[in-house]
Amino acid sequence: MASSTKSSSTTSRETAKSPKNGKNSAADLDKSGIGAETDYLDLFRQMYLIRQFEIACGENYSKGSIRGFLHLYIGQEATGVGAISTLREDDYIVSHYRDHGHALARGLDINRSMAELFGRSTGTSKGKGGSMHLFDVAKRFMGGHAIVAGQLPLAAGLALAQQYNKTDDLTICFFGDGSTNQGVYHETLNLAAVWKLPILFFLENNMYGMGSSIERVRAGGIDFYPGMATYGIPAAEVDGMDVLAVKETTELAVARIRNGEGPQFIEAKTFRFVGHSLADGQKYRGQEEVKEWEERDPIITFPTKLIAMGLATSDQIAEIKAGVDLAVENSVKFAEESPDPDLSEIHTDVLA
Amino acid sequence: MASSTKSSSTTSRETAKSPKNGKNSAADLDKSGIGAETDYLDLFRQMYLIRQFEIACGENYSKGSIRGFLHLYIGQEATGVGAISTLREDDYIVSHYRDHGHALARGLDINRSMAELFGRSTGTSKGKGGSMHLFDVAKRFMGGHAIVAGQLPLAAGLALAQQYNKTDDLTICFFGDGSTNQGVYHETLNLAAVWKLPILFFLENNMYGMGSSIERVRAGGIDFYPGMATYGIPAAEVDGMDVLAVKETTELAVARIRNGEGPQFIEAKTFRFVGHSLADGQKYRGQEEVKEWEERDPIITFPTKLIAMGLATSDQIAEIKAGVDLAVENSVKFAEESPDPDLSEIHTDVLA
Amino acid sequence: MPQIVLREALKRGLEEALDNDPRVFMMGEDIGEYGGAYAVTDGFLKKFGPERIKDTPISEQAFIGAGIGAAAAGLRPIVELMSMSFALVAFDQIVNMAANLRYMSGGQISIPMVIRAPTGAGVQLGATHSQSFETWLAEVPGMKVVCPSNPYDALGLMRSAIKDDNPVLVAEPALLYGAKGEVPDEYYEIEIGKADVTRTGTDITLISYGYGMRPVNEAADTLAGRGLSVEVIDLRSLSPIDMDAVIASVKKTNRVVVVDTARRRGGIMAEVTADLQQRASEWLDGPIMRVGSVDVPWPYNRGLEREVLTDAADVLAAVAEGYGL
Amino acid sequence: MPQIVLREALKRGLEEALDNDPRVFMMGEDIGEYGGAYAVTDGFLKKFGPERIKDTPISEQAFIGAGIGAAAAGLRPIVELMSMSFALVAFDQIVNMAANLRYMSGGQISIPMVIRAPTGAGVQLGATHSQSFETWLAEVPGMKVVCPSNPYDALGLMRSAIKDDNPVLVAEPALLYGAKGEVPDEYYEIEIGKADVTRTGTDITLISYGYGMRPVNEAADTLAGRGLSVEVIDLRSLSPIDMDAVIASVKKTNRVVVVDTARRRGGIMAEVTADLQQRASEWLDGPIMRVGSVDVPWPYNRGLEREVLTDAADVLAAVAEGYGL
Ligand SMILES: Cc1ncc(C[n+]2csc(CCOP(=O)(O)OP(=O)(O)O)c2C)c(N)n1
Ligand SMILES: Cc1ncc(C[n+]2csc(CCOP(=O)(O)OP(=O)(O)O)c2C)c(N)n1
Ligand SMILES: [Mg+2]
Ligand SMILES: [Mg+2]
Repeated sequence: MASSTKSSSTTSRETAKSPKNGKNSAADLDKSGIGAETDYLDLFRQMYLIRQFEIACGENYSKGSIRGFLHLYIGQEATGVGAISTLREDDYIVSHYRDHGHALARGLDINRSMAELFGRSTGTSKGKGGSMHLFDVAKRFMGGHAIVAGQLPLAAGLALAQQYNKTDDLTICFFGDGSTNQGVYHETLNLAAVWKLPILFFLENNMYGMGSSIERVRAGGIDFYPGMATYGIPAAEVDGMDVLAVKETTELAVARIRNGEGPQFIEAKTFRFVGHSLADGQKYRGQEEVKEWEERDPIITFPTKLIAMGLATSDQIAEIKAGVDLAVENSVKFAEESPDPDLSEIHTDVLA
Repeated sequence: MASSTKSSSTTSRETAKSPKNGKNSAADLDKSGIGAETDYLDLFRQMYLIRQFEIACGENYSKGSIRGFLHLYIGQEATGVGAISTLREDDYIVSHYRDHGHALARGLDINRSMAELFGRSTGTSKGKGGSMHLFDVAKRFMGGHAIVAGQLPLAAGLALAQQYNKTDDLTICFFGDGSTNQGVYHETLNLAAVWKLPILFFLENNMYGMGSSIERVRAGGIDFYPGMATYGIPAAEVDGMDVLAVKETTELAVARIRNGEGPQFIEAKTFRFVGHSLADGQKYRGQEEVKEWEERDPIITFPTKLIAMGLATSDQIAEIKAGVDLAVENSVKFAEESPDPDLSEIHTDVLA
Repeated sequence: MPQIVLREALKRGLEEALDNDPRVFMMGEDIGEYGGAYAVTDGFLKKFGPERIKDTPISEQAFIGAGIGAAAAGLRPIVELMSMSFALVAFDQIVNMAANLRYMSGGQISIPMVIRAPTGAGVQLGATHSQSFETWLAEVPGMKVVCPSNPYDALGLMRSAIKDDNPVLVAEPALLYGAKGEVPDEYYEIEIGKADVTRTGTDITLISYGYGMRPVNEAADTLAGRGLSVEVIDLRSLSPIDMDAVIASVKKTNRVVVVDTARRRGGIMAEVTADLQQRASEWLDGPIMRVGSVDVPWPYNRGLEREVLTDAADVLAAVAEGYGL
Repeated sequence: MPQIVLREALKRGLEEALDNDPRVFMMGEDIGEYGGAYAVTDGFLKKFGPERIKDTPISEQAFIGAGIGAAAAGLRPIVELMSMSFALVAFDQIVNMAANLRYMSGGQISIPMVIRAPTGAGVQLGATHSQSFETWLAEVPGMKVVCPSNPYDALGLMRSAIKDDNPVLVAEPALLYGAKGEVPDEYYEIEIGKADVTRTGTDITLISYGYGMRPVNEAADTLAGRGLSVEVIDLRSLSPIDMDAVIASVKKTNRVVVVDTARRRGGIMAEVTADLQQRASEWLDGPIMRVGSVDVPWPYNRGLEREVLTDAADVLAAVAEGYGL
């Protein structure tokens, strides 16, 4: 199967084993070994679920039912869904404050996720964490972290435990372009490389860190993957709007890690269609740029492609949508109807 | 004039404008424009001064006259002397805890420097700073900093002020190979590059950070300068045992900075002949390695070369040595005879 | 007098300094094109240009440290931290460089820098984003810390902070950016280290600062309604602390409750309490009652957060428990 | 009982854990090939191999954070900081990850990790290297902090710290690594959160911990020589603090001096004082006297440093000033 993965100057040529034409050609979807096992409809379902969930979140933030900071994943669905679809049960996932998409892609209960955003006792963190701090340890979803780049060492430590225990499990760690300007990012890359940890560093480069475009805050241009040569970490770039490309590129990196080859790095070029958080007026960028990216919206392009390819019917798509719409509606209902945590909960969970 | 500067894959080919044969050929010392202005004997005098000063420090540490942590610069003299010889009065110098060499090369008073190590009121910091915290703001020597890599942002800020004031002054910041594993190092490189600050990042790569050889704590090998491409910072490597090579490479970088070309990076390969500090038993490395480097000891090789070249006589060298020996002896006497600070000094210098 | 909100007061102080002193410039994340996370610097980039309003990468260590360096070189940087919670990643620069440099250099270096940051809990940002590290930094010798509770003080303290030759941390209570208050057009400053007795009385002294003045003032009203004569002190400055004002008040009232909306344990009110009982024990009619938020990480849920956060009821309960009033 | 030095006691506790629990491993700068900056881990690399004795790069944020991650995954890491002063560069990881994670996740995560670090002034390392940040970290909910003053406690506390399912900071007074004391061969533990009444008396209570026990014991001897009956309490644990033991003592003696060799301002003794006077004011015959090192950055010069550092004379002066004894 072809992928839209571009090659990094260092190693991605090896990572992306069969680059054909730089575009995900629909024609060979069904011919590829990996593609053949892919549950295309489920990938769509997940992306659509995230989109609808996020839209519902936005609405309920406006209503005041969700509070604090709310960072939506709208536009980036293909990235998280493609990447997480390659993982096994025992792999760890670590995310940042823009975490709903990763959580849902990992299969966190939609009701309990929504309830967490509402701060309910039925929430994944019993209402103590909120939007930026989703956790589900049973699913090995290790947060939701709100200090930029602060989650990277945690991920390295989880991977260290996997290595120490001599498993072939791995940890995937998501972070944004802006996080690369935190020193701890560099410390962690080096540590992981020195110790050959089974970790996949997954950069979601959405071109902005809050109101700052990459060009304004980074000296090295908008590509991050070439710099991984400094750490000896194999790195690849991928089109983050193309769920199948993301999936394939991630599969290759994951295989290398399980094979004991140490940390890998993937940079997905993606875009958030909305503001950094719900408080963002987006004065710092023009709507043309947003429009351009919206034309590649995976929620629209992917089902269109599937239908064109004969891999799905519009009825199937409509059915999925209806199911998801209902689930999201129900999750809001569930959250609304769930009780707030008892005040005694203030004192629990401080110490083990 | 030829230099032993190797080229970095990225930009040092431009930085080192006339690489000839990779060895500093004595034959053309006198023909080069820069070389012609060089006060060779003074370079030797400075290196020898540092060496003798450091030996005296070690002795007085054993005696208990100097306390705390003492990090000697023995072996690295050519680096600091060569680099600092290129600077102007208004340029800032920022060092780390291995700072005596940089301080003396900058012309700090030897008596007051020794007195600081003795903790005397006549010391450069009135005895409050000690070995790791030498300062002489009149000489624009801005410390002496004991938290690994903590001094880099300070240097960037000094350079920022120079830029803000529209001068063509610059700041040179020294640091060790181990410091590159602190996140703040990367943050500062990027900040300096984004803002095109007039700063020279000067890495003294002595192959070890305390007891850790580079190979054990860094993924990317023993060369750091190639990684500067990530930040778009021109970088060069130089033989840190060769004072003239260091001088020339630094001159070129300094010229670029004054020309408004933004930050530059130099990596000098050097070696400390002694332990990390006076508490170090050096169990982590073999004496053969030390011996090998000692054969390139600039205190021995440089005067030999000068004499062979006819640029100095052995009488001149002997005279310099005698003068320095006396000065160092006197500095110890000065320190010994200086009073301790008055106890009331405890409360001064806390706030402005 | 004209009424403005605290955000505007801060803005006026900053703008004035930028207008009048070419050595003053600002740095911070998204203070320029974005206009500031809390809009304090909105419009500054346009007015003062990118050389003086510097958007930074998300590199708190580097840009706070760069502020220190620029200050050491004679400029007067004002650095914005997007949240006091993010001070943690730059603690080494603040403590070991900003605060220690002068002493270590035997007085050769001054760091005339302002670090400003929104602080405090109360808007459901959860454990990582609601912390009040000004209480730690107020313990560090070599720097000053102020925290205004109203627009008048915000402007007066900001002016003094910018003029000060030391590093000054200005902790801006995030919940108060929209709080209104009178601010005269005439120039004034507020001396750092001077508390404000905002209400005089003889029965009991309530002491707080910053957002804590809200529950304190509310409690004072209630107590006054019960016929008590309440004295209220706004510390305004956490380092140095105006213990003279505190002691003078206690000599009058003999009863005191100290109130913090940061966590109760440790912090600046433990210091005030410990110092006060040592220096004025003979003037005290009972224990100094210390009120603060519950000693747990900040929860997200609104009800839990409100319960954790100090409120007027907590102050009144302490008054009752300590003095039976 | 056999006498060993504190360094050996710590070493025994660590070695034992490495011997008995395969989930235990160590990380830190130069703990392996170099043998540890203070030689606590000397010989470990050879015995346990590089998978369990991990030399790290100079990346405190990354390796403390990695310890947190490994602990979250069920291992029991022991992480060495070469100096408590370097904790500053990793404060965000310690506070926001180690301490906050459990709460934010609604109790899903445990972090059974030990962070150990030499702490304190007294060997002329100057302002950057002599600080005692355990006093700040002892204020953070979600973690524990202990600080031994002798080999017996060092071993007993280390055992408990390693067995604890929470992040525990072990502050090791650098000046005491060579201090001797009796340590039995039989296994024992010391419960975290229990103070030790090391000397019983009825006239006055002296309270300290860690290196502070030196001046306290010296002062107690002097006072006893004057015929006073002195009670001495070693807190041993800074979080939680055993206030019950403190209050019980004060009920007997009615006089108390709290002593810290860290700086006086703020810190853990301000907390003890504030809490104690509130909970036991009726038992106190005078103010709680608080002794601590002078509130300035640590100077290098030996005489200055000694003058800044709390000593027995300071304790005696406080006893005299507060109680005329
Ligand atoms: C240490 C720290 N500094 C600043 C912030 C405030 N902040 C939150 S998100 C963000 C932008 C991060 O951008 P990026 O990493 O690109 O992620 P994205 O939001 O684009 O997904 C900033 C500055 C923070 N949370 N932590
Ligand atoms: C943040 C921090 N971590 C650890 C230390 C302890 N330490 C002091 S020097 C040093 C080694 C630094 O090596 P390098 O940067 O290569 O400089 P060199 O000593 O070789 O000149 C270490 C680990 C410190 N001072 N600061
Ligand atoms: Mg981004
Ligand atoms: Mg080195």
